[in-house]
Amino acid sequence: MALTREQIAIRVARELQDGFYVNLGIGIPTLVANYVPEGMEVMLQSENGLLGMGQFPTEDEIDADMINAGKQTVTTVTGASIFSSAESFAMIRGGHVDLTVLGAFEVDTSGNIASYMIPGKLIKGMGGAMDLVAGADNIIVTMTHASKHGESKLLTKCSLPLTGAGCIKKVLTDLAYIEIEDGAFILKERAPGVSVEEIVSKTEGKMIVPDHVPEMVF
Amino acid sequence: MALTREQIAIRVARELQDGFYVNLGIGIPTLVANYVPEGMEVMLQSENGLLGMGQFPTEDEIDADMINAGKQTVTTVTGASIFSSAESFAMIRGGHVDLTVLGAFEVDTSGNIASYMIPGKLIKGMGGAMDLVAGADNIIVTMTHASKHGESKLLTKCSLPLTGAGCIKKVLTDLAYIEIEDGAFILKERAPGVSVEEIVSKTEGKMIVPDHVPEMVF
Amino acid sequence: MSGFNKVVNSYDEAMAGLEDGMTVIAGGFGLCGIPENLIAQVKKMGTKDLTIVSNNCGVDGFGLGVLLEDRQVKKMVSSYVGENALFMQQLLAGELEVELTPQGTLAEKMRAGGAGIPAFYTATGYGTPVAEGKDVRDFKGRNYILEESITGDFAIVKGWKADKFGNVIYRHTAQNFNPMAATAGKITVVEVEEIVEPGELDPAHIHTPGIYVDRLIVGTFEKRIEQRTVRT
Amino acid sequence: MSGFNKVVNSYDEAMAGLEDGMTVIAGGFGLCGIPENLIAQVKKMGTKDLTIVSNNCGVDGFGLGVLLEDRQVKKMVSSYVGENALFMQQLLAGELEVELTPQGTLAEKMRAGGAGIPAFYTATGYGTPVAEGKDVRDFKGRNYILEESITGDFAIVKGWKADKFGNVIYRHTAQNFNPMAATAGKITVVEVEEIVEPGELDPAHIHTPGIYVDRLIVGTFEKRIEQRTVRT
Repeated sequence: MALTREQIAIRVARELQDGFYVNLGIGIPTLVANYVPEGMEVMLQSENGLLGMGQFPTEDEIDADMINAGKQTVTTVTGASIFSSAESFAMIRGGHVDLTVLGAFEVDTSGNIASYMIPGKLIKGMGGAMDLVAGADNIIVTMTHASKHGESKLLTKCSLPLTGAGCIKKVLTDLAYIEIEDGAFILKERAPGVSVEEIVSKTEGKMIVPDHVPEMVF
Repeated sequence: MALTREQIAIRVARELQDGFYVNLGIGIPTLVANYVPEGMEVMLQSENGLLGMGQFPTEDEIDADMINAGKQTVTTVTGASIFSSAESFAMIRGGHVDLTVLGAFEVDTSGNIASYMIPGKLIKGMGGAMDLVAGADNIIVTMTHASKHGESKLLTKCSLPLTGAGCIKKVLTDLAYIEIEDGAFILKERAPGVSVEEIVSKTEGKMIVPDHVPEMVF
Repeated sequence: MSGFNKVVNSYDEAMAGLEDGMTVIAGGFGLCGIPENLIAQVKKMGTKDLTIVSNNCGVDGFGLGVLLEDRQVKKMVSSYVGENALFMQQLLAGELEVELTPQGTLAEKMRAGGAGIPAFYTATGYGTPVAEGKDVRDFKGRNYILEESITGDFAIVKGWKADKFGNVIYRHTAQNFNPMAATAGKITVVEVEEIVEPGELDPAHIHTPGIYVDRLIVGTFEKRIEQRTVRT
Repeated sequence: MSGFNKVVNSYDEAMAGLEDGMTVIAGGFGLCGIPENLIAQVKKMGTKDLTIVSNNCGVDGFGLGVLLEDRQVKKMVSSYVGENALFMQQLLAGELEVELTPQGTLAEKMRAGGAGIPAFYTATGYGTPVAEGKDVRDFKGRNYILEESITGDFAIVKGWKADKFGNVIYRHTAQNFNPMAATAGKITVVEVEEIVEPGELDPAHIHTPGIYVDRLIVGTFEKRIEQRTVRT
């Protein structure tokens, strides 16, 4: 069975470590905050200028001046700090964020990522995504393995305009956890009940399959 | 008579305007603060990170954490702000300071200035002087017109290593107020009782002498 | 009050001197911390052919979006412009140019503009459409692209409190792009919720020192919320 | 206490991992806001061949000056080193290298190092000895030189107060180079006068967010004054 959105978030959360500063993109990545393991603390960085993002406010707490990078109203946790966009991206570009999780349309075996623009469709802009992928050492891309029409999103070469070149090493799809190394996808784990054959058949780029590919356990 | 240190400071102070943010170098420039005209307010920028430097503290007010760029203990004026060295030089380099006053060993007709190093003697460093001369539009250099041995400090080409290239337009010496334009010194004012001939004879670089060179009045 | 008093008493005065074809840098992220009344004043003035530098372009009918209604904007420099139907319509009709700029690069371009840094290298955008036509250089084995700084004829900024000398503090995440915008305008105009006497703000807590501020005005703000999310 | 607790309990622990030949970036201007106890710890450790990046090199017998006594410093990157007889002696004897760097360029190099900017252009130093061997480029009719950023194996920083998560505030002009130094160390060590609980510092007033800080220690400080000037 393909992973649910929640299972993707749970699996990503296993990459967290106590004391990590983490930037979570919009969509599934945001859900990761719900699955921080017991006894572990992480601090969420929001690129509009907030380190220590808390949960959504109650009706009474809502404040137009307190939002996250998704423009949602939020709160702060104890020990938070608030700063300018320049300072926020100094943190990001300078490699100070321990883990970045974000979505994508495509990744390829060179570690390229395309996530912000589909030519001919609406052009909305890259926001902070280009800075995030260029600045972080430790990035997990979350995405569906293939489109609804079965077209692979794990490619030899991205077909869409890139968000970043050569910066992705870890991809979690609804079917598998994959690392990118020396120009190939390495199949590290598979979703429960999903066969290696299915994953390989839905992967257009070169994939290396180790002898044993463990099933994820939830 | 050559101007005294105080007269040099008084003459420089005439270039002040109400609401000017001013950076005063060490030595004679510092004295300018004593001659701000009545009814006019200026705010002093100290490049170690202080906008709104006040007078020296009383014995009771002395605070090791409150110093100026000359490492002297100081106070702040009402409405001051304190910030990092990066922010301070963002102000300076970005041209936000209205007037900079600093000393020099030599200036030349190309607007070059040498002020930080005499080869073969002790090398102390340029501190913030290179940033100040490169960042400011409006700089007044204060210096003696010639050395004790009579050697001119207003040259065709600076002989000492430069602090900045092509950035000086106004020079006040103990003998004259001079502007630099199109590769020449323009004699604008002379010290009381000092003849044009004396000034010209002590100026090695090309000097243009207008028909009328007013005497400074103190 | 001395020559450091930056307070003006009308929005007409605040934006006096704005002319067709000028570049305006605006603070704000989404609808948070935007100079709403200064934007409204630009709409009222009807100034045309503006280049607007701002992370976003507001929404239909609010924030910078209102400047699209009478086609006052020639070009937007932004990182994300997806919240605005009129924007897309004018873009696709070729009536509007857009220069998409990564958010961090945009923030740094404004800061550099104010700080006298004409250009800087960044890894952001290397190998992407953003790099087209830009210098590439290797530092310590990695490729970076050269990005030039931005300055504006005007900067329009939303603060929380300021003293009369123009020392400004921002509230919560309404800070965002405002401090950098404030440094990068030939004329920097700040609107705030409250103006206090000099000395009331702690010198160590000032986000934007008064040296960057030319005009200061107090306004009232709608502060529209773009994504109202609550927990129960 | 969570994984964000940065507090260490000894100066040995604070500087653990410092090795011969490393680069250390230090905050401070003159003797103001210098990490006196962290410097003393480096002296105690006897680490050699250090490259020290700091605006100044202390004075004879205090601040970074103490590291000269046992010849621990191979190279200084500073803007002004004039307060130190031992420094001059070692420099003239060829026992010490110095890379004189304009003060604003030095501050910006540290900031850039911490911010992932490998290099930037500045007009500062163009046409002077500082420009030797550096790229020159014209932007809008003016010449600028290319300056590369600085990062250190360690950054040693003096704060005023910090919470246990490493959120730091500085006191008065003891701020100076400290915030930039804090961003530019692979390991950033901050010593402060007081450690408080998280939540006690206003999130909007934090000068150095905890993300930059690896180790935090509370110390007592002599705070020697270099130029004691008073009015009567």
